[in-house]
Amino acid sequence: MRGRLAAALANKLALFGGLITSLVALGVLAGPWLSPYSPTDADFLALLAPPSPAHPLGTDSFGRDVLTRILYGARVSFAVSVSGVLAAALIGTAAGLGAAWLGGLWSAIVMRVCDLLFSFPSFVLALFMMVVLGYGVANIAVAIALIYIPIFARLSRNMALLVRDEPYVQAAILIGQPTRSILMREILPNIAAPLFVQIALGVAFGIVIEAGLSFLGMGVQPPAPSLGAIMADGREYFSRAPWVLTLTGLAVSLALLGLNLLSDGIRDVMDPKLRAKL
Amino acid sequence: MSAEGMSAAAPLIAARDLVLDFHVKSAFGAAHGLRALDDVSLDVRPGEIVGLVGESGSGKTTLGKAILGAHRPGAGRILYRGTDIAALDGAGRRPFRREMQMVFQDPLSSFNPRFTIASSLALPLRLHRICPEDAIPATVAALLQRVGLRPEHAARYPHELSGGQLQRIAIARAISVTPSLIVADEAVSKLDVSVRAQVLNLLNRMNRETGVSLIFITHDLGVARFLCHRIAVMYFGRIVEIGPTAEIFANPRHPYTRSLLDARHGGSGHVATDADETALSIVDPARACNYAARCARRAPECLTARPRLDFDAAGHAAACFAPLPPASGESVT
Amino acid sequence: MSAAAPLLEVSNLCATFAGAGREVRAVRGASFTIEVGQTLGLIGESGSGKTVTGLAILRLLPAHASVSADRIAYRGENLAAMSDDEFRRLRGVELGMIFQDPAGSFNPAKRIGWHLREAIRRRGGEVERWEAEAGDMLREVGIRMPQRVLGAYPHQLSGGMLQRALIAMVFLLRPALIIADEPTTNLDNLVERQILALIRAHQAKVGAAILFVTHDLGIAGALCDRIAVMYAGEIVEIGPAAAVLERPLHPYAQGLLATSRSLERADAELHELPGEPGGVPPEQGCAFAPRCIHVMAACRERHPAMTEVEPGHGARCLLHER
Amino acid sequence: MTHHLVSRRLMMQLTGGAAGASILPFGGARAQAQTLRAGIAGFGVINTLDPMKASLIPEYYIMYGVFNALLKFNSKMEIVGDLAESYKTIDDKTLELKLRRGVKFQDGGDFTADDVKFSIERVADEKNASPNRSKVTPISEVKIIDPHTVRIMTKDPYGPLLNYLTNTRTGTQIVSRAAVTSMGQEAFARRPVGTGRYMVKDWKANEGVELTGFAGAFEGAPRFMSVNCPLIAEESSGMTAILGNQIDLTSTAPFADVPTLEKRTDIRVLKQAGLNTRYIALNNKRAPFDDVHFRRAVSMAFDRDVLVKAVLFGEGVASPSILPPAHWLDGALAANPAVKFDPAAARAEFAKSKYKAGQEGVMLVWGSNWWRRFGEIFVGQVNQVLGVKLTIQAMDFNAALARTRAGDYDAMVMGWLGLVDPDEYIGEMLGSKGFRNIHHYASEKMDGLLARARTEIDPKKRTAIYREAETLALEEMPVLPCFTSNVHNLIRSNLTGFEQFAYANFGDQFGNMKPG
Amino acid sequence: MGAFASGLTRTAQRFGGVVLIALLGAAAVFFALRAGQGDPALAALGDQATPEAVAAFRARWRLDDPLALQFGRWLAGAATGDFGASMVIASGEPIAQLIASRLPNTLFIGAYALALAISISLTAGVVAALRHGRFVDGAATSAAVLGISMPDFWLSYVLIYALALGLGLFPSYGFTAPSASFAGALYSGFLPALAIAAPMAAAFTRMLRTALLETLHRDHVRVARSLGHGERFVFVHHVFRNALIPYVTVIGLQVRYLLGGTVVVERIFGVNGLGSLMVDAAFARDYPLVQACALVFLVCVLIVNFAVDLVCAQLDPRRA
Repeated sequence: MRGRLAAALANKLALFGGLITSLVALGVLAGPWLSPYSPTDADFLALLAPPSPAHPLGTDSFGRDVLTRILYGARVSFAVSVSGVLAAALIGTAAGLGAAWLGGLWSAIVMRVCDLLFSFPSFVLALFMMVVLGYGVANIAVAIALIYIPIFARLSRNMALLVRDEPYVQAAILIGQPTRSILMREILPNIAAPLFVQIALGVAFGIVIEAGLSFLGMGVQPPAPSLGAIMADGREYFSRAPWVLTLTGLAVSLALLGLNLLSDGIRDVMDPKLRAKL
Repeated sequence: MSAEGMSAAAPLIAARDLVLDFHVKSAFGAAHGLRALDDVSLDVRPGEIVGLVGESGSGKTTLGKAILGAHRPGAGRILYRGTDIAALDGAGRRPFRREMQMVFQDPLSSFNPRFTIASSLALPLRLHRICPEDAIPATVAALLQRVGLRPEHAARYPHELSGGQLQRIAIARAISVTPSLIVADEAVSKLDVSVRAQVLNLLNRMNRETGVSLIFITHDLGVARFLCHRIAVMYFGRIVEIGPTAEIFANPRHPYTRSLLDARHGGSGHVATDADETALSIVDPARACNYAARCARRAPECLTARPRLDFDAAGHAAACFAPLPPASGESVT
Repeated sequence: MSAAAPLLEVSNLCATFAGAGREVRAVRGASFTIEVGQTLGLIGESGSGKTVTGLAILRLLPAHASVSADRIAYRGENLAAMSDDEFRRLRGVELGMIFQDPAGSFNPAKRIGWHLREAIRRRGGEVERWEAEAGDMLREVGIRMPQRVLGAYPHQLSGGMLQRALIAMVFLLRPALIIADEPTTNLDNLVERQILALIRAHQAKVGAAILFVTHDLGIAGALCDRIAVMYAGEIVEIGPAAAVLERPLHPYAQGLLATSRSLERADAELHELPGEPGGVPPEQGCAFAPRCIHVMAACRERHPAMTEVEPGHGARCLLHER
Repeated sequence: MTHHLVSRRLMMQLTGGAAGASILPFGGARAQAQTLRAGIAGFGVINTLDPMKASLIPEYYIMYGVFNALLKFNSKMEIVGDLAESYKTIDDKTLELKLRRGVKFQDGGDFTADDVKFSIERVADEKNASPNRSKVTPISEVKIIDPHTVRIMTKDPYGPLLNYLTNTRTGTQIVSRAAVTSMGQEAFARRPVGTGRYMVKDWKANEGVELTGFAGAFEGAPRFMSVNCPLIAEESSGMTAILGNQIDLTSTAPFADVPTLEKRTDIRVLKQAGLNTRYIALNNKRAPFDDVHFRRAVSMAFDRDVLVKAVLFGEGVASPSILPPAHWLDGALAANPAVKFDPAAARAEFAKSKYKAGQEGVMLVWGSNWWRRFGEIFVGQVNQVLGVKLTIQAMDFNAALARTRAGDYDAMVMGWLGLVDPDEYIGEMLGSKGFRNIHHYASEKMDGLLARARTEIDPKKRTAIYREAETLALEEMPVLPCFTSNVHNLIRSNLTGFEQFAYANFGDQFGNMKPG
Repeated sequence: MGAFASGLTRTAQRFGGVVLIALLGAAAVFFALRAGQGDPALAALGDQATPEAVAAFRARWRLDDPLALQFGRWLAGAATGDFGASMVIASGEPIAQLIASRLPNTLFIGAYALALAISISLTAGVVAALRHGRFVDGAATSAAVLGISMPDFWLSYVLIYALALGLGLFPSYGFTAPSASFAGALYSGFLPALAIAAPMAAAFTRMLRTALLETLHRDHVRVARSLGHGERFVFVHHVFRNALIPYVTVIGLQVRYLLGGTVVVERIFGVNGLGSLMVDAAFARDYPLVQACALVFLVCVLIVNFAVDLVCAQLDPRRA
């Protein structure tokens, strides 16, 4: 009885997460067509205007429509986070699979590098990379990638080591399937689910990293909007225009909520046997 | 087919003096090497079914996998039709891959859960160019029919089929590339009693119809007796007795074989336990009978020398200094 | 508690699992009794409900399972009427269970000795003397160096050793009824025989009754007084072991025995039972009908009742219904 | 295992009830009712506490209280004596100052004329590379007449001299020769010894400074014997801190919040028109700002009132020239069309330049949020009006400044706060050798005017010369003057005694503050 | 005996791994910064930089030596706790001194946050698992998801405006060093610690709940029940004890997020810790200081993870 309730609840939550993520994704993709305003053109007659029918989420300190800024800012934040995490997923998974498959020295090198990257506090690594590479959108993506590479490498290596001993992979080897085909066809699809979970979580955390850096002023540079930059600006004017920080913060939370629930959903539908082993 | 007739043919596979060590963590100390195969030799002739029998950890699966190239032996040769393939891996192995296939214990995990049966069956056909691309669906359907399944099973995913069905498909996959040897590793031990017979009959039929050799790994002597022409009994990395099936059953020589046979009949044997070995002081385990610790017939030389496998005229050999007298009168049920 | 009451009486036991959107009826109306000191074999394939039956009696099924029965009585006392807490007091000391997977049966973070000591404590034994008592029991189950086993963590021991230790743990509680759920399935033949011998010896010594769950006809024949054959959650045949194995009534039991016999005889072709086990049993009619070589039209419509064909030996098959 | 949260009440008991008032960003141990908590908001670092070396306003905020100069401004912004009791002009090139007697340095040493000589000469010493060196280079000699009389002699008449001897951002604050010599310059910069009412007790580079009252100060022992000056990088955090009663006084206030803060009763907002200038620095040597027509076009292409409104939220005035309004001794400069927002004129002027629509350029911004806004709004307007493509690039102030000195920049937001003499503004910014001339602007005509202004003593005549210089600057437009902002302090209402000056003073007032 | 000795060896091995990573980290940090953009001299001087001044600066910091030599010198210094001197922020001040004054604050906030996260998650996770599928479980699970969805800096402002400025319960800015007043540190550090802890607590809660539920269904739990052990006994010895293993492991994995979280939160709350120091250093391009901060942070994570490893080995004999 209880179990059923929990299952239904979990399903509903995952569904809800998918719904929110779709909504956020729609906003991110269709942002430019959803709003009549420009994200960067200032309107000095409407500085820090409270929410109104014309500006549902009010205006910021440049008189720009906050909703429009959020829609465009989310594009930037998502683009940075998604590209960073996808790059990490590609590089990390390739390195991890290589480590699992080749073993030996290669595995030792990959794992030590991962240990190293993994031992930096995540935001410290991001901050450090900003000093090394300079501020800017692309460099944030690099920092996010560096934070996530060890996660993907470790995950894919450990999973691949588990899957490698599965009879169907042994069968593929014995049947003479080439290594690349074994990795791509036999192993990758069967470790994909946790990788997808990690991508969803990574995108969520990447947004936090981007926002944090932009918040400090080391991330996306004005007038380009990003969720962190909008919040940083909103924080300056919080006492006078609390809606900028609050509503943008809520938008960030909504996006993260969606991604987190979605990753839960992916986790739930993934092979429970595999999950038990992890 | 008699054993004598078999011995005349050149072996398909001849394993010679294989040694293979694993590095494992032991119960009470640091890691050490475990000798999984200790100087093992085995011939398999074309069309022959050889049973590898023994307890878990005896090395029977390791031997099967070493022959297939899944483990690389530390020493020794594996001759496939006279070519030593023991040291080959990767590209060097590939030409021999098609010749040797495996059927695993767990039917469900033998198939990639992401692909349909059709897709899993088509892959080896495509890989080894067994048939033209457009003939693949028909070939898959034919394969399924051959193992007693319907063509529509091809569209299913592994988890939608039962263990018996999957094991039959695994056999179909193995024979699809017309190999000369199939290693079946405990291929029926996870199956329900009622379908076990289906799979055993199928293996038997495939052997008869295609002439494929089988190495049949099992801990179940009854199953081995039904299927195998010859049986090799393994104990802790060594073959302790080998011979034609009927001989082994009628005339076990090695005390270990005898206790295995006894166990089938509900006798409990003597209660020997895992911890026994420590009670004995064996100076050099490599130069002692590895069954000595548990052996009721232990003689002093068992602790200092290693018994050899000496074949008699019937092709029957037991590695024992004090073998059981022949034809002890034990009835074979 | 009347003297005449059987040790365990189970009537119309049903167990249902709530799955994702559908219900799985794992046990469908199982009824049997076990007398003091007697061994009942519960035979069936995987998924036939035999393990669930054992767990249901001990109230060990997970929360999403619902169990119902007309009556479950231990020594004449209705177990169904007991609260969870009252029932818990019976577990272990009256109704014990030996599980299939010895490796998973021990807490991996605790030493074997801890488990045995807690078992002694649970029974109310002298905890101060636990080491001596546990050592004696381990010796009894064939472990020659108990001290080493007591100090070991589960992952440091082999399956056979663990199963012995598990059995020792159950024995330490001295239950009157032991539910043994395929206790030897994962073990090698020799060890299997030794373990069965241990169980038998213990039974002879203390007079415990055993509900022995297995898929192996040979073991059931050697060990059991009575045998119940399960198929798709139902007991399809029940009777004295010799009768069931020599004169099986139900076509399923007949098929199993034929297969087993043809293997024993090393026939050129083994006797096969057609079809596949498992699957969802049909809403009406006999669950075995799709695989039955004697199937009749009525089999697909009418659910057969348990019919006693000879004293104490009955089957659930229309062939035997009159 | 489980960690129990301590209840708030217990926490209050533990911290002795003073907890609410004692949370200081550093060194909170000495937090008592006697401690004044004066947050320096909007700045994250202090590099030195040696006046000779100082260049950042937060450094001066502290030094105003640690040191005295020879002169200072009174509340009417008149120059009066500080360490000098009185001063008189002997001739055009000689100033005589009578020094206060009985003044003690914080290390107990006596203040004498020798310290004056030492303090000024070390600023002038080329080896010391003082940012304020140019202020004292016209001085030919500091002559000690007696221990309490000095004469400052200049090569030529030197107009700004009096201003440059005040306790403002001049670097001429008086240090103890004995202390500097015995401690060495580096140690002195960390634990300076002055005559002011506060001594530096502890300084952590980017945390803040702890001051302790100097009982022997000639101005008298301060009421608050202990002052904590945390550095609060964000102006908004400074506001949060004073609202949450974690500090008592701030050096600035966020412009946007001034109206809200003025409505509160627990906080008082002190504000007035500031002595400062905010402008866009242009690289006159590099495209596109090497073209005077383009510079003029840009100047007319943005609305300074919009900047005042959107950057300062009204807390300031648009500035038609480089000098802050407070320096216009004879009334405001006549409105010059070159600094008036006029899109049509801007485009017409643009047409005369060698650049076309789509021209690119990079604007460096730095510092706290409002500087960025400044750049953003400017760029946005100019791009809109001229159809050019200016972009923003943010960086650290030091990095930006390094690029301007290397000539590797197009434009940058810039400004100077707390300067008191026109020479500090226009002379340093537009003189070809001026230390604030990062614009690579060199005009003989301008240099001539500036040199004349420097040697002019008569204030009226000086003003006239600067007027001329400013008109020339509006003609050639080497920089784009933008606005002057108000200066603000926030102070908790239970404190009094802080008198605010237009040049943004701070530490000099701690000694006057008291509860009530 | 033998097990003890081998346990010791393994501890030594693990420690060797820690040292190796620390060395790799030092090299990575050093060379990455030098390979990156910016001349430390120009970045540091800026204001009055004449070529002579730059040359003097380079000579003072020995920036013209071969890179490998500079690295060796730095590493040898770092090993003895001497990180050289800050170039920009506090020119000439030994970095070790700066770090020594800042690190305790960061470690305090970090440990405080960890303690908060652990106490919250232990309570919530256990309650949720015990009341699996009931309202409390749903509430705890939902709160956990919401908690993960609150980035720390955003939560910081919510806490400042709600608890500090709104209700006046806690200070809105500033931090009393634990060395000055431990109680004051607990009080003034509460909001920053909570801002860091909340997302952590959420993640820990979810982990613990999952681990508990998974452990609840393990065979040995059922075996323990079959022996008639009481529910409390079963939960404490069979479920909780074993669920602690993945729980502690996850804590080890999250430490890097936790310490990373101090950077932004310290800045918002005006905590003078290592995080805010590093931000200042980053803004000012004070290379030696950035370098040292990054390395110290790295070593902190390594040490915590080493400790977690040892705890895990204690909890899980299979890993010993």
